[in-house]
Amino acid sequence: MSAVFSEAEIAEIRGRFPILSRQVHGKPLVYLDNAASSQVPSSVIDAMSDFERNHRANVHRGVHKLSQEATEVHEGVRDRVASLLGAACREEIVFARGATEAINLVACTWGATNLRPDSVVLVGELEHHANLVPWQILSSRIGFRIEKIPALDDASLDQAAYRALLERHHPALVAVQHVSNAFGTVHPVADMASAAHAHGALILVDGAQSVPHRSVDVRALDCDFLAFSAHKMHGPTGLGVLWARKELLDAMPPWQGGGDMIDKVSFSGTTFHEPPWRFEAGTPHYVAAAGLHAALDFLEEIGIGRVHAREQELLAHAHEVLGAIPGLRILGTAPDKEGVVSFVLDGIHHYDAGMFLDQMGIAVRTGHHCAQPAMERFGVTGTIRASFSVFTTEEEIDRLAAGVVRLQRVLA
Amino acid sequence: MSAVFSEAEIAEIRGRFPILSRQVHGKPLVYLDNAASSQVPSSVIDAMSDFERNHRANVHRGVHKLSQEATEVHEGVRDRVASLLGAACREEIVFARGATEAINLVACTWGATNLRPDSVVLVGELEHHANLVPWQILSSRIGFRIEKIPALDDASLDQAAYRALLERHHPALVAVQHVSNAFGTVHPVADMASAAHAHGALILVDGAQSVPHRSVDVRALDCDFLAFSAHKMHGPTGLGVLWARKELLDAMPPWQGGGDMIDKVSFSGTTFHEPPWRFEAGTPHYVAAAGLHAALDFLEEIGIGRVHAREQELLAHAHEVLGAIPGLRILGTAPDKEGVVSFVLDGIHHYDAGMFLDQMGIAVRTGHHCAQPAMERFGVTGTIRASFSVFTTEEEIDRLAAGVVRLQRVLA
Amino acid sequence: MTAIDTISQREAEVVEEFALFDEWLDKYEHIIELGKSLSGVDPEFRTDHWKVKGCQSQVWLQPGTEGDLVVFKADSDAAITKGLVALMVRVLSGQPAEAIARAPLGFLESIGLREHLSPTRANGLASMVKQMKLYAAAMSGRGNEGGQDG
Amino acid sequence: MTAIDTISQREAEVVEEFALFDEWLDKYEHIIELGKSLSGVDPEFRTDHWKVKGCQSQVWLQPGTEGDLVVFKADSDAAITKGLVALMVRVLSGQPAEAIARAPLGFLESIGLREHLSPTRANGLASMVKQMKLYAAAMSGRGNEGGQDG
Ligand SMILES: Cc1ncc(COP(=O)(O)O)c(C=O)c1O
Ligand SMILES: Cc1ncc(COP(=O)(O)O)c(C=O)c1O
Repeated sequence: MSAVFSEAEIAEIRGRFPILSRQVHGKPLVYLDNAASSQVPSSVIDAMSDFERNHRANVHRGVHKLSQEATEVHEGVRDRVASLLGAACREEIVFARGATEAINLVACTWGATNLRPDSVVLVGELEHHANLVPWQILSSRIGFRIEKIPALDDASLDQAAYRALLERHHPALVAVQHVSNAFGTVHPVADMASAAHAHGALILVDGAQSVPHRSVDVRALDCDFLAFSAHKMHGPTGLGVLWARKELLDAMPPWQGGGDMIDKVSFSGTTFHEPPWRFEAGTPHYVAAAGLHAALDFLEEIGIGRVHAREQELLAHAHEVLGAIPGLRILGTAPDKEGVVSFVLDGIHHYDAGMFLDQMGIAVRTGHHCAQPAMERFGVTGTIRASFSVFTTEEEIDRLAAGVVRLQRVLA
Repeated sequence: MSAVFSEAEIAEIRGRFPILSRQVHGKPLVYLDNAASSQVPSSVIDAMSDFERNHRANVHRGVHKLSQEATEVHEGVRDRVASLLGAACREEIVFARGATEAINLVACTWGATNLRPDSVVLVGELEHHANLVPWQILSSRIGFRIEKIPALDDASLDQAAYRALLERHHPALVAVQHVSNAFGTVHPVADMASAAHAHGALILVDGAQSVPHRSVDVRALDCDFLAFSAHKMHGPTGLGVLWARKELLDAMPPWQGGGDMIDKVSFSGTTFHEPPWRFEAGTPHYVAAAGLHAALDFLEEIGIGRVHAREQELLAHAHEVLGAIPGLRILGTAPDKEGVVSFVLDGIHHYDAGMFLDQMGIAVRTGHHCAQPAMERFGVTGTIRASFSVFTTEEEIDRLAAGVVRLQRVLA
Repeated sequence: MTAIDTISQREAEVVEEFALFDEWLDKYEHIIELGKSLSGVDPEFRTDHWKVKGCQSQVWLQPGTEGDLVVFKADSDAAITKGLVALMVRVLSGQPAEAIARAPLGFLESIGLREHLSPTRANGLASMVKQMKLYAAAMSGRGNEGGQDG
Repeated sequence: MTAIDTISQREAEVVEEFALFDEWLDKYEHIIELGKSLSGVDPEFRTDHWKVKGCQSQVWLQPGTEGDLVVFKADSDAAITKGLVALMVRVLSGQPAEAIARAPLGFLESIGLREHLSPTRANGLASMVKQMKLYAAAMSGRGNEGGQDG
């Protein structure tokens, strides 16, 4: 059925994910909430357990063997992330708690030093709250203006309006998602980046929903900042990445203070370490490094290109079967999408739908998906969202469709 | 030998920690770096693996079963931490990346709104950088003064000087550690808190080295803020706790923006969630919650009182055998200490000592222990630090002592 | 003075009623039916101020008194939530304030809906019950002063 | 023009010398001995400016030239680090800039000290080697202009 994988390959991939053998309410789990948190293959779980069992120790400056080993795992994954993203050097990779913290870091360092009361920041209308609220909080301190890049009816961003906003405001920064978590739209961030640069703006790309699903090269995008979370790419929770151009990081003041981010500390004055460590205060979540190594192994072995291609097949199938259901309306119909289908049902609250699907063993996300302005744009309080993974099957999507039809009978 | 545990009990406890069967450079590991990161019993590793295998899903607002289960684990551990600390309610517990982030949170929220250019913050001379640098960074923005609470020669804090500082400066805040990570000193924080309050100051207690080793009750201490890290108490990395009095949290503005910390978001204005969620932006490290549950089970089963009593035995033994070595000087000789022994060797660099001990399979920490002002106070660039756990044995301490004597022969 | 039918009598009634259903689908259909019979809140209560926090679906709660008794009206935009809300109103409305404040509400457990009372549940039933008990406590504190705008 | 003894010849010499030791203790004792023979840096180079970053022990590095060759002096406050530093100086000092910049330095692997070259190592030997190569590259860029203050 798939042109990317054989049945046997799909079965083999599914076999790596222990959670897929779970039953929920007596039915086999259909996990379609991958955009919220992806699942982990055994190799990732085992890598972290093995690390805890054999190598656990606090990293950096420890002379003893365990600390050396842990440091090598931790700093080693920085190299791998750097090459995954096509970064110029490993020092461009800053670890944070997640995409959210990564974006807050940019706001509180680059933003706090470069934005002025008369600055303008352009923010996409579909952004996850993680890429809007940090700018609002900073704006309440500094006083700059936030202008919205409006979305069109297909949940793409209005590129003409974007260019007009650049012309009119000469913004200092454009903060935009690569892929919409609410609707799946892939935005043309490379084009948006060159337009931003042509108008003297920097561009921050929220890659939380792109890096796990397609090859993302920061040089090809030519962006300035990129953020994402490991837990959405078959990796550990509590770990995220900020990539930023070296020149920018070098000029950014520290944010959080503590261990590891300093050079010399005294009561009379403190100097700070080089990037990226300047931005990594405190004991890092070093066990996660072992997990991220294994997650990257998994993605490399499967191939991110094949992950993407497979998810495109699933997306097409989902649009077909869900799109055929009367009373179901898909939000997000732009041509370029990742594996996310968001929909509403006539006369049925998304919460009720989610509850019913759950009883059928089908895990979807319902509600505003941390993108309330995007919901408002489409005049809804929330949607029902199915989001796919490389292990998702057409049968699972069919079960979702059948579940929707069944719940419509009861609820509509 | 121990009055707290039988030999069999000690063996049984050690058997729970897989890493203790590791060999390092062909010798059985002697892990004496517990203050940097503690080790984890199998139950903690298994709890997290099991969670990943069976319950992993993003928490909060998810309608489906996995998300419900994950949320119950995650929010459930908040209840347990609240009762561990004697908090007034679960809403007083804020999760952060670690003690470091917890302290930075206080600086960037309470500090940023309550400190003025003419304010004074008292900071202990022995603080970990995590409890000094955040105040320095904030001070560079606001301009308040940081005054040092000086340490005495036994690495206790000068209580007379502290009271004089309170009198003279009427500080807004006292930031002080409960237990020194560099020297093990237990500071009289309950007394210091009542003195602080009598002078109108709030007090933040860095509990990173106390909560894992003794019973800490925030009401008994009568402090205002308390921070600690899970990875130092047999728990997961990447998770820390801020406890703060409800009234304080209620009045604190948000810090990081993103998912989960909001009430309503729109481009025209955003309102925020109640504490503690207001301070927990982004997907939390929810897998860690499963690990922290298991770590608390472990500590409850052994009993924190017995952990403390056992570590006191080890401390006494270490002072005895190390104190008897010519050319070895213990720094930190206050009567009330936790299980930490820091020392310097005449004519021998701590780095060389650490390297030699590592070759003998003995893991100690060497260097400044993220407490450079404390090192400066004692005129050293660093020390050799052995820190104990409930699983440490007298034999291991004897191996350390023998190793020191041996390395002195080569290096002195 | 006690109500003719106590909270626990009402709970027992609900438990008996739900005993008919083996299947989750039947149970939820029944819950949804119950919701349809809910009278809803008066228009001036359908505002943010009277909304219960922490629900993915919206819930409005209108407290009031009738003589010595506390009465509730409620509404929700989601069918299942509305049914659950109707159940709570049916059991608690028209009872003395002290009884409401003290009610253990074990019936949700008996009919297999205990999970809905979890504070982590996205429907926020737990928040609603807490809110109902707070209103009841406030009313009992005020004795017989009555008044609709608690 | 090539040096009489090349870097790889010097490396081979070191490897041969260390082949004598089976025991880590003997090896480290030898390293410490080597450190004792290090002449140290001139007083004006024993400052923060000439310190190599990223070491738990302190390392000072003094670059210079003699004719076409790059020469190094170095020092450390820790005995093992000083020995390692002495090894590096012995192999690299007095060699042409291009040769230093290109040297693969495989000998540390052969004598079982490769781990010390890891950038995560607290002694910062990796930083020192990087610094030596940077100086060499800078000197070769300047051709024969010479000068002590790199
Ligand atoms: C006394 C003290 N405070 C704060 C910290 C910082 O903890 P973390 O690095 O886990 O954030 C430590 C850890 O070394 C510590 O010992
Ligand atoms: C587009 C987008 N941005 C940012 C985030 C925030 O990621 P995290 O919650 O892992 O910090 C998410 C996660 O939901 C997302 O989908």
